[in-house]
Amino acid sequence: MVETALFYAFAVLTIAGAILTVTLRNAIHCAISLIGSLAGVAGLYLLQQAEFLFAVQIVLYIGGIMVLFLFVIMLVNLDAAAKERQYHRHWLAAAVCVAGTGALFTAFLLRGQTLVKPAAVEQAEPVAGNVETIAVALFQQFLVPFEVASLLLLVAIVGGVVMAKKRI
Amino acid sequence: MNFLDLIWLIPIIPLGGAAVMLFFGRSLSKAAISVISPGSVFISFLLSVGAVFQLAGLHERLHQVVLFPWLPQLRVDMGYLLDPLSSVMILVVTGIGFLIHVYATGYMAHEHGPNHGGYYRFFGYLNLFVFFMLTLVLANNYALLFVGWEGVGLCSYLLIGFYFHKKSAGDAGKKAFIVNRIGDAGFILGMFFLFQVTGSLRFTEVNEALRSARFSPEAGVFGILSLTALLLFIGATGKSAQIPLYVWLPDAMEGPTPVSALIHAATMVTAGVYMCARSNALFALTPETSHIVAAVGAATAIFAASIGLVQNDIKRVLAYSTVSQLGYMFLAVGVGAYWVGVFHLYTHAFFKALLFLGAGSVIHAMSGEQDMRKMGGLKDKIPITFATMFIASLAIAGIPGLAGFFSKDEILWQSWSSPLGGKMLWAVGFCTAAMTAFYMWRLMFMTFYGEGRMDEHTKHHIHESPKSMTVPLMVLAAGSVCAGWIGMPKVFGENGFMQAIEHWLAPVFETGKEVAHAAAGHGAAQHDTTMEWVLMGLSIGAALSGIFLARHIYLRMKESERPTGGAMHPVLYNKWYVDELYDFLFVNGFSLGGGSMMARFDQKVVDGGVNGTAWLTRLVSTISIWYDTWIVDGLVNLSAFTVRALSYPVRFLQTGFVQSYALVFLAGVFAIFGYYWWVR
Amino acid sequence: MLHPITPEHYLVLSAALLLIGTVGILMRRNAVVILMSLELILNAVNLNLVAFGKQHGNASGQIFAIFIITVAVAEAAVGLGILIALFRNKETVLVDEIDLLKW
Amino acid sequence: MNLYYTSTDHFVLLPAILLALFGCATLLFDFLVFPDPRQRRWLLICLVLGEACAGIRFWRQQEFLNAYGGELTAFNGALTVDQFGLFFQWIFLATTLIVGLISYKYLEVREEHHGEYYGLLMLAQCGMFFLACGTELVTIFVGLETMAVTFYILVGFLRADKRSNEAAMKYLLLGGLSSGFLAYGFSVLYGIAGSTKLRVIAEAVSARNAWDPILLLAIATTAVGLLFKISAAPFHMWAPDAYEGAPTSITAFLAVGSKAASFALLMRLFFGPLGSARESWAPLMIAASILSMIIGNFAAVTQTNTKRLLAYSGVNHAGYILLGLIAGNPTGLKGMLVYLLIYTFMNLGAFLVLTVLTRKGLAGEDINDLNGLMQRAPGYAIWMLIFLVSLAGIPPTGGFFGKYFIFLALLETGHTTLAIIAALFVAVSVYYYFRLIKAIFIHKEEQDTPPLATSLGIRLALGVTGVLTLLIGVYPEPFLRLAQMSISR
Amino acid sequence: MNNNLLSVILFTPLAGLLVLMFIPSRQKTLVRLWANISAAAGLLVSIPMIVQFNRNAEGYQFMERMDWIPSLGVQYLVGVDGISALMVMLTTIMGFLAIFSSWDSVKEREKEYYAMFLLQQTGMIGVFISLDFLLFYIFWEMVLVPMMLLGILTLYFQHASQFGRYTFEITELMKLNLPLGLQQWVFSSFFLGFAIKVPMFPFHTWLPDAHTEAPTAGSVILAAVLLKMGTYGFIRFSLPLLPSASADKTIVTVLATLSIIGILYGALVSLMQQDWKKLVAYSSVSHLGFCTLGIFALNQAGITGSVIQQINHGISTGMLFLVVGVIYERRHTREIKEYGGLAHVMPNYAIVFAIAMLSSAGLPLLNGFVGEFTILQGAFDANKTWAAFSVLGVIFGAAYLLWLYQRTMLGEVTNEKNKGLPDLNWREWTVFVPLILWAVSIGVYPKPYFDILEKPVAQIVRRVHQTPSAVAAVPVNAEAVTR
Repeated sequence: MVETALFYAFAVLTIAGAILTVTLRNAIHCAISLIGSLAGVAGLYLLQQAEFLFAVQIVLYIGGIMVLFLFVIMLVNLDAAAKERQYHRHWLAAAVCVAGTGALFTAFLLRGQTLVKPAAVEQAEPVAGNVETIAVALFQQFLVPFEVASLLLLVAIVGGVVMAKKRI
Repeated sequence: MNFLDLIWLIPIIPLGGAAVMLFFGRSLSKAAISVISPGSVFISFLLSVGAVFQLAGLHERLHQVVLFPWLPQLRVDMGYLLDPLSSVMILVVTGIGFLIHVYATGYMAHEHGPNHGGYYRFFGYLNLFVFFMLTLVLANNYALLFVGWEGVGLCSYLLIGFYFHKKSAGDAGKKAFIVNRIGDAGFILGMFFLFQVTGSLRFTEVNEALRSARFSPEAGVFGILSLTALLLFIGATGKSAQIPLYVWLPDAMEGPTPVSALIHAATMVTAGVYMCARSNALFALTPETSHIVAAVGAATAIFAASIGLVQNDIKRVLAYSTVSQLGYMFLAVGVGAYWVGVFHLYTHAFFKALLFLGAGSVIHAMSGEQDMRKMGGLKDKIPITFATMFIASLAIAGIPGLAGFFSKDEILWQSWSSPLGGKMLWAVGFCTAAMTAFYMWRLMFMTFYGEGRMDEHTKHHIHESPKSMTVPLMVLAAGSVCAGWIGMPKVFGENGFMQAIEHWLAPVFETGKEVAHAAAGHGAAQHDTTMEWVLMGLSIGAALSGIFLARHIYLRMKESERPTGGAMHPVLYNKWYVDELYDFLFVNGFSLGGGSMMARFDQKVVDGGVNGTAWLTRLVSTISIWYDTWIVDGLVNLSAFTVRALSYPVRFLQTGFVQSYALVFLAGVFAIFGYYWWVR
Repeated sequence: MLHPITPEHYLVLSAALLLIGTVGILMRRNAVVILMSLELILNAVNLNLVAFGKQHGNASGQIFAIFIITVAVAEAAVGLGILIALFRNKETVLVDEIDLLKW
Repeated sequence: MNLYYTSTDHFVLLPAILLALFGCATLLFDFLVFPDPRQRRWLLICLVLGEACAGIRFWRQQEFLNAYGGELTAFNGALTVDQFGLFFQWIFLATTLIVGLISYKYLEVREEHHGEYYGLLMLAQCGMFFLACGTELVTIFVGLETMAVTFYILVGFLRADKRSNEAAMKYLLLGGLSSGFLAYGFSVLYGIAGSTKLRVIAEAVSARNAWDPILLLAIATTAVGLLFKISAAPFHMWAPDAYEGAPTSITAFLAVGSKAASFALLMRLFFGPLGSARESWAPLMIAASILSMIIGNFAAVTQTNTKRLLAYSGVNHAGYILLGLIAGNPTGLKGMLVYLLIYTFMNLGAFLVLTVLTRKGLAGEDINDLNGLMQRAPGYAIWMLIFLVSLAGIPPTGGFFGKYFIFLALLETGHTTLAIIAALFVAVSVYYYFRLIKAIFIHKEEQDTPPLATSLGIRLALGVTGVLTLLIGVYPEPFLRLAQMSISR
Repeated sequence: MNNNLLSVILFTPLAGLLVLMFIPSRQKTLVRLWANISAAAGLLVSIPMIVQFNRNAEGYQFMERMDWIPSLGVQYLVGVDGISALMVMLTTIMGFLAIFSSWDSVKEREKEYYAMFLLQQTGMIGVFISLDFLLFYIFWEMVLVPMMLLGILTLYFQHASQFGRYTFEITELMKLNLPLGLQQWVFSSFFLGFAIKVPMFPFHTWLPDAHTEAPTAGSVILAAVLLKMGTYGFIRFSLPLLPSASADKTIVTVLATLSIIGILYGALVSLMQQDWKKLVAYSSVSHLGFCTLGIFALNQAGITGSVIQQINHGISTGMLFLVVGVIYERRHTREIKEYGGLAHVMPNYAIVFAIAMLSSAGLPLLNGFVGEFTILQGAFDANKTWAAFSVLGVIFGAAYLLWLYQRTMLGEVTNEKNKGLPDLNWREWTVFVPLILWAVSIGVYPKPYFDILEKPVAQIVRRVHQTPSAVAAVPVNAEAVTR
């Protein structure tokens, strides 16, 4: 029961945050709404016993990425942009298209009952010792992507520097 | 020396002469040219004479020499055939050809300019012509005949356009070639039909086949044989200047006079007659076509004669006269009297060549003037020319004893009496005879009698032509007198000499005769001696009255008193407005109907100056151009346009706004889900 | 209303998040907000992964999610870098004013 | 489960390690060892050395596979080295090397020559390595993103150029969107199978109906992500803009390397795990292929920018290569490989000539900039002719055999209509390639322009691409055998 | 030598090209000289082929066989029969003359020019001798219609499904017994390729443009040889491989009609041209209409005539283009109205032009007549209406050429610039004389050509007229297969 209630709470937080993110005029407000949304997602991780992921979400996303965003927002002067029209001219077409796609998308999801065997819900054991499990998987089974991810981050760093610095 | 086996040399030697002239002529002296060129023809003449004598000694008067196979698909060889018909032709071609060559050495001697104004070129062409003409008459099959046929057309083109700096000369040459080509198209098709019907194009085999029982005469029906014969005849009308393809011949007078004499009087234009005589078996089998031939011949004869009545250009008179005489020959062929046609061809060669050469001599004396209205009184100044022309005029007018009389009279008689003939044909021929006498003597009186109407300068220069010109005239005059004696009417008595030509040619027309008999189903034409005498008398009367009428009008009457011919005069003078009719039909009618855009093209076409016969050409080419501009290019442009048009939607999408791209992206996603949802 | 939460709930929520992110990308003119919308999309994927992972009872889902977060970080960093470079040259962050390249 | 780093793991991963090491080394050397701009050629040499080392290791792998056959699986199935993967590794290797060679002069001219460039090239290749050899979703995705992020940077590498910025921005935003969809697809695939290993997924997928909604969801989102990467319509919109804005050498890399890598992944997924659901995705591919041919061809016709034109032609080629996937038989697979191989060389060659045209103060990207090339540099003109003719698919150049197999496969599998459509579009494509040829050979140069920006490296690269383009056309046997070998498991 | 005679012929120009590559482009004379030598060598090595050709044998001769792309079943398989032997000779002779004639006229970038020329020479010989369909297609280089490829592949598969072996070998493919519908589709796919190449109406629009762009030698070789690839394709591939479709009434009617339209249309449009070279180009359309008409008469006369006419067209149109080239070199304009009265200034030139023109117009005793006449005979046998219409083409042919001749050669010299133009020089003579001799020799004694063509054409005709069930493989002459 509590779980259900919490789910809806986090879900509402997530969705509301997301909607505000794409609708608010001021970019800083958007960022703050995004933080709310991400926090909602983090809560949902927690609900599913993904504690490690919860931590990553909070630390990395909310702590890292959002700071990056805020920095950029400060760096590039967005005041002018805030006074402008906020939506692209074809917003109506886009909305229709998105709504259509979304409807179909959801319909497919709900039709895909075969995916979720009712029994599976009960059988699903909470992943014991979440952090250990994650660690073992990450450094054994997912060693290669882990290493590659380091390359990815290296590239991102280099890229960020190359792009943002005035003179290399 | 076996001349018979050397007949292939007869055409080759003038070809050699032509090659020498055309390729090395520039470095040769005039004298050398004057020897080589006529000399080569003379050698041919000697060879011909030898061959003909040997031929006479053969039992079956036919000799073939096959050099090598030529067009295997049509089973056609480079093969030559000498028989009585071709023997007459080669003698005429080489004999008269030689005389005209000699004459030309004098006539063309005054050509100036670089390389003697193309003196060598002239003789080169002339020799080339002789080669092709001999190929034509010596060929043993239709295809090789066609080689000569086309070749003489080419030489005619080249020689008509000899003075190529004159635009009119070039135009005339082109007109001649193209009109001839139209006839040739008929001839080609005719040949294919013939090949299909008889399986061969060799004369002997064709005759053999036609004689066989496979073919029945097509009297009263117009069958495949008739079509074949008609197509061949269309070829003949082109070459021999018959209605409706005669228009080129008068224009062809742009060429030098010896050319007119040789090609457009004596030899080439008679090729059609020769060909029809050659195909006598075919024509004999197809009375329907023969009727057409006779009708066309008669119509041409009187039509051209009527035009000749009023022309003022001396050569034009002779040109129309030629057309008219050719009409006679076809009349003879059409009524089935093939030998008479050939006979007239042969006599006509003498007197018409003589007339042209005489006219040339006159023009020569007049420093190039051709308008008879500016002549007169030349009788004493150029006596030899006058005398010889006098004889020729008598001959063509049909005064008894001279060559023309015998052949023309025989034609008239045959057209009266032949089973294929008729009174109407005779009547037309009769009128023509009178008109012939009239216009010829009009020419004589205007040219040689009365007072000189030329200007002083010209008058001062009038002189008799050199020997090289007068001697051929005299030889031809002798011919004009005597040539007819070998073909006297039977009523004059029958013996081997008096009807020599008929007997000589008889084997050739044997086949035609046979099948004609089979066709008519009864004996030869009735031979009413009295009637023949009467008709002969009538025609002599007509000739004489024609002469005297001319004398009355053109010698006795003052210029102002002369009858103008009333309404008819302009009609005749303008040649029945045929050229204008062609122009009207082909040029004006077309442009009026065509609207403004068409008219613009038409302007180009008219400027182009292709003459009347190119009507169809113009129409279709205008359409073609139009098609090319609007449809074909249009299609190309259209496809380019389509490609471009199709690229606009792409441009519409690729607006440069990243969110538009995202929208397209999402639309793609939507389409995929939509497909999965609705289509499946 | 209080029936148990099944993976479908997560899936639908994820789909909603995905759509909202897409809406952001499609409609917002401000590039920074668009980049934020990208984060939303990736979060939607993560929700999916975690839900599936829980259902299958293995850690792969969560691990995948971690890598997705990494990717999101990298994309955001590079994206913001490019944004700064762009802003330096064009003085705008409104994407529909960026249309030098078209057709 | 194997807990140790085994020798097989090492053998398999070593080329990638070398590439990454040399990449990082280049980044370091850039400011530690060779800070002087004039020493940058050492960085290029570093790249060449790295490629050489990686090449030796690939060759070892190749020898091993040739000798023992089969495949090498490492890291518990995360990586698999097989003939198919190696085929692509060779393509990536050649591409990176050639791009490196042609970049040097170009970057000098554009005054954006930085050592990071070469490092990034190698890191991108490293990402491609995992794309072609990865057999596990996470590895694949991270590899893909490594490549993609590198490309975002490289596309925007001309930082002072607004168009480069813009291209990078657009590419990033759209790329992010497509990555999101791809990741979503992967997540659903994971949901279906409960594992990220392709082998397991293959079993799970084949156990399901091809029209299972959740499978359709996975297929659709995955396909969208991949079609975007190979720039097939209607997900191609980024390509013209990114190609135009990017540095020309990077355009070449993008057009060849990125596309080949994405195709490698596409083939791995759609011939592999998703192969059993062919009937449900084939219509998508057919539609995408036809649309690509339509849009690619017709849009290319009106282009005046050569790079843009080649971008659309790339869309068109993607459509052709997809036809092989649609045919789906071994011939089709072989056709795709042959096509990609040839496409690599001819397209690199064409872009190479474009980089040469870029000179100080002259972008060299307009069709008119090709005018009179024949007079100025007949060598380049004739090679360009060969590349264009090859792109158009006319024998005796390599491009012909690419199309040849595609047509063959389509006819074999009874897709006659598609074959006819494709053949007709070849005719259209000839139109715009010949526009370029016309400019080169017929049009006259307008005024005096600075000399071409050539260098030894460029000439070398030109020789390699040109000769291979011709060779594959004239004597394709060894290459066909290579492709044949690559598809035989 | 004998065993790989055809390869020698094929690769001699290529070898010349390779050497040419190493001659620096500054050595212009050397470049020219070498190109001439290579072309001459190409001509020389092709002579033994025609001398040793056994005209009594059926099937292909001098065959060579080698695996080329074994995995596709593609072979290097070359061989000639009468038709191709003549075409090869046409190529080598015209190629040599064209190169020779460029000595003075090409003055810039000689090396590239000659290199391309030699390369093209190889390609063209390849087209004519290759017996492997894919090989043929590859030599077909410039054909932009991949539709053909689809047709070829269809045959390839059909063969595989009927005989279980993948091959492109023509003699093998001939064994196929295809249903009419399939044949029709393959035929259409070939048709596009060949018809554009010929070019048949309405695909002819590229030709005049191409000619006006090309230099003289290019035009010569384009007219003389390249265009023949299309007609050759019809004879070599469409007819024997797809006999039922080729004999199909609709197809034949359509093609013959297009040919006739081409004949008349080309002639009429020529009539209106203001550009000398364009006029000649359009006349090509007309002549090639004859060639295709002959082919689709589908009888011995028609096809033989067509091949002979192809050679004739090569000679006479080649000459006409050379004639244009001569004057273009002197005056640098092709506007007809710029000229007039040239016969005064350049009498020899006028004679040469006259011969070229007459040969093109089909004057008897010159080459054009033999071909046209035989084609007309074939057309007549097939359908009298066709013959009637195409005979009109003969008339028009005379018209436009004579008019051209009149406008350029005859009349007074109206344009000052034309006064004092030099007449033909020895090099030009050297180009024209062999052509003229060739033209005359064909016109006077065409029998060797008919002989050499008799067997192969008969074979094709037999095949086309056989009922589909009786279609049998055409045997390859065992002796002629050297490997």
